Amino acid sequence: MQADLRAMATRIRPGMRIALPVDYAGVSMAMTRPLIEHGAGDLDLLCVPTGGLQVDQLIGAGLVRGVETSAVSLGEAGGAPRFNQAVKDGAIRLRDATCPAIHAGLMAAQKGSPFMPMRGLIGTDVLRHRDDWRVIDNPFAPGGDPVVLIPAIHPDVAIFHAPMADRFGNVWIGRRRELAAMAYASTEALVTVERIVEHNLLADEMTAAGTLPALYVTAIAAAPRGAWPYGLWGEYGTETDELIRYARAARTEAGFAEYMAQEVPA
Amino acid sequence: MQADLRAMATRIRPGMRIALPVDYAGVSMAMTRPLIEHGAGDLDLLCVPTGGLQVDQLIGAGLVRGVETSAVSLGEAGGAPRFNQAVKDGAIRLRDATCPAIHAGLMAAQKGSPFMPMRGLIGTDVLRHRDDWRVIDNPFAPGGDPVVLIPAIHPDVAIFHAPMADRFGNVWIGRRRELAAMAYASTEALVTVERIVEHNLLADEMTAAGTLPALYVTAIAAAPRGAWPYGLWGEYGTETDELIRYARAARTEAGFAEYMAQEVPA
Amino acid sequence: MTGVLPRETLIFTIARLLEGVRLVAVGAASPIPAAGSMLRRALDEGQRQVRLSVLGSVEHNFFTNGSAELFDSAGQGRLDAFFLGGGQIDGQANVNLVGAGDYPQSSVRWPGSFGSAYLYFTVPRVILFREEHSRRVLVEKVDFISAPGTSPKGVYRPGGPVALLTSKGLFTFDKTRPGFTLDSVHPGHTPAEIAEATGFAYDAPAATPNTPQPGPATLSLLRGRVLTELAETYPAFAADWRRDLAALAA
Amino acid sequence: MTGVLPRETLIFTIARLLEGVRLVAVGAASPIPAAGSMLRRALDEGQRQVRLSVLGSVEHNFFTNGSAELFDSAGQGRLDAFFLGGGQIDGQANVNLVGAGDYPQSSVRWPGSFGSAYLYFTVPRVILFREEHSRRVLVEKVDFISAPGTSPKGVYRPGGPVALLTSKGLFTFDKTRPGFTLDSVHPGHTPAEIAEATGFAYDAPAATPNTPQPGPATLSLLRGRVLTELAETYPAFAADWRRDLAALAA
Repeated sequence: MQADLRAMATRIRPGMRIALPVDYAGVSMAMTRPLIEHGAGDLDLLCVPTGGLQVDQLIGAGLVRGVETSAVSLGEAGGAPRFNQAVKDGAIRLRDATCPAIHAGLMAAQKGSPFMPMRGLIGTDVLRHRDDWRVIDNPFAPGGDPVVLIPAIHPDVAIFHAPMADRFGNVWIGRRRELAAMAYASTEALVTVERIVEHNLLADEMTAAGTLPALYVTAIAAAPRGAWPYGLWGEYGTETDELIRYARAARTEAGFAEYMAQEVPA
Repeated sequence: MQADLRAMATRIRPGMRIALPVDYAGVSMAMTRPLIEHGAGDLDLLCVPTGGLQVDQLIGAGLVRGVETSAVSLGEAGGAPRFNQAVKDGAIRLRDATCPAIHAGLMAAQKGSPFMPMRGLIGTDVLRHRDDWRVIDNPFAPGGDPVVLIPAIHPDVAIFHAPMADRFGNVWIGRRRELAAMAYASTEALVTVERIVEHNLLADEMTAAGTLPALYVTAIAAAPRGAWPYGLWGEYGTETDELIRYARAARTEAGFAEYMAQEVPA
Repeated sequence: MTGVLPRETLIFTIARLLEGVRLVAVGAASPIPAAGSMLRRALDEGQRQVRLSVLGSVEHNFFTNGSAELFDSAGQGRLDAFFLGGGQIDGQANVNLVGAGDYPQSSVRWPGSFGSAYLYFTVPRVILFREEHSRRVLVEKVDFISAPGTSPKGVYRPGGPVALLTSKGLFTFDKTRPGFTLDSVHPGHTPAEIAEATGFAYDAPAATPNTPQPGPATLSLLRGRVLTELAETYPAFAADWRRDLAALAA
Repeated sequence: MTGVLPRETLIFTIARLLEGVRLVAVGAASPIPAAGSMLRRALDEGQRQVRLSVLGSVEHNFFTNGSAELFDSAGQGRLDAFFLGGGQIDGQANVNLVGAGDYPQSSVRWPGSFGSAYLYFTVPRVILFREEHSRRVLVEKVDFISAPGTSPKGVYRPGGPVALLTSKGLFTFDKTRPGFTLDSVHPGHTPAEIAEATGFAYDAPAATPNTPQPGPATLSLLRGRVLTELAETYPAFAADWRRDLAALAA
């Protein structure tokens, strides 16, 4: 395990709220084992806006107190076994959401606003189980018109994987703007990348367009194929067979432990 | 005057609400004279978030009924003469705003939300003169905590200038994301560009990162140096001398008319 | 009508339901809705532009503002049609994507509501698509409402369900009643079989027609251009389809 | 102290006011605040990172999310310091950027409030900077409040004014009173002259000290690295400054 990944993991303290991206946006799978080795627990995970393998593994490792998410699954490989087990056991505090509500909460934090309004949700059991959301009458409508307010979500740390960073701390996130949204809303952002380049990504407008400025980035480490077995857009595809292998293994706690004890291919 | 610019201008109908960008983001000055020649008046201009030469010229040409803006000026060339005169004469309905309030109103439209909350503003005369804004007590605070709600801003048309578009209707806006915000919020977007390229801007992740998809773009025309005398980021600088020349000429109605009658250099 | 595969009937039906759309979005791992949307696009070529976004796909995703842009486009009224499945769907078109049994400790947990609690409200034409047609899926009342089929007066609701398509038949949804009406039965199935497999009450005409089948021109578009386009994103599904076509020809 | 230009005193004062900042933003056409920020950055090098964003500049603007990002960064608590001018500034630190006389038909119209009605509330260290020190600018009461100097209890207000710097002197602002206190007088000016030119009441110590001047090391940093950096964005201002330095040396 790389020393710099291990060092990044030590920034996580018990009880923190951690934002993690959707499987196709750039999951820093390279950070999963360092996080588990570091062992800071009682984490509240925020899935932006859904979770997968990394969330399942952190739950399986016993580090997770709560999950706020619009869904957790392994995609084509089926349900997320450690998550599903934890739900059945009542072992994690679950905050079921819907994708745009998570985006709205992060946007509120990005804007420094206490909340964001959002259409939809009225009459759902998603809303009924969220005592942290509010419904008000739209003050701009003549009467009635209930609208849901989503409070700002302020994660302590965002963790994600991207194609490249420069040595000035800028990270190229391309059109995956949710990675920027996570970083804006979070106090810290820990980023792994395929490669670190020498030239300043902000120096020309073409690369600058897809760049998250260093202002929002706490630490960066190179981790080639760091999203594996997930793919990274524009770089490599998802290895679905490996997801299936995990899904089978992790049906039991013992199978999960055995899987996690295996070395990760470089 | 180019036929395609003239054709784009005919999409504007009297009474429309038109969103125009800040001077450094990409002003389609190339559209100004076609808009004036087309002559659709009673326009409500929305400056995103401030206005300059184009706004001043449309006001001078008598096409403007109202202006919502955080400021109007010619920057280093000083005050905007036709705007300032119209304000003194009470000839336009003025809605003074502050930059993030205009961004908030557009964001509400982008999200399909009826409004966005915004910090600040309490106790300002900006707020006092906006009967279209509301103040509520933050429902997430134990008591008090007034917060301003900005209603969604839905322009009919956004007009701006960008470095390039492809022949599939996608427009490269780089890191000037306010141009995307304008287009998302508006029913139509009319775009002039320095050049139209043959390859699909969405085909590789590097150009895609700064691209506004064709979904939001109604019409595109090539207009080399189309921001002149303003500059276009990454392409050419502002010709301040020309702004000064305009500022002097437009001090009077007659001087404005004389200036506008002159040919624009190609 | 022989010579048409069951999946081709489904794809054609989806294309019919999408008539007139400008922008349709398809969730990840949804080959049949994607194929139906591609067929619609092919049928409308030259007359109107149909845009298609497949979530999670790099190839068929023209969004450039992260995963929020789909929801934003719905909020802007630009997204005309979307598909929803559901672990449970009930007779009021309520959809449950969360789990069976008591919440939160569901006895069976599904992934979660995804964007349904928003898109069902904002997208004018939501097509409920679930191949499994059983009393396990089509229930009297869902255990958890991820998204409700209808909303009371005064609730902002420009969107909602228009139809429910399964492997056995097609229902339309009437939001005023509210409830489903059996619209047609796919070849090889019967109204009685559908009644047996459906856990909720629905209206049905005295004689339920068969689900329309694609004509030769449409079929050739489907097996040519659409199958080729689909294969880029769903190679496994496309290979299956080609295998079935080979068997049909044999 | 001879050998220091008036503008160098202003730049050095701004650098002093910025002690400890992580991110400072400077409006367009603000060479002195920009130079002060660049001097702060140079002084802190190796100890802490000072980031500087000059609005409207391509060179000195590291934002990549359009013109909203500055305001967002303030809302996130990342922006420590900002500068505001004002057509009028009053004794309660209210700022008017809109116009003189009745609103909206102002007798003199200035550009408008820009981001002041937000940034004055959210940026912890707002420095009021206006070179003109006259009763026309520093008034008893502004005609239009673009942004108020203080807010009642209960209003969200992490930010606000800390100082007012003019060509004649430096005031600090006490939000509890609220009001300004004359902190120092620039070389070549006197407390009496300031009293004469100020339209609002303020506190002043019995003996007002002179504004501190940069020492030789700071001066060399200022005339070397800072002047060079500044010239990229403000060539005209830098040329003026160089001319004044040449005259000083002559």
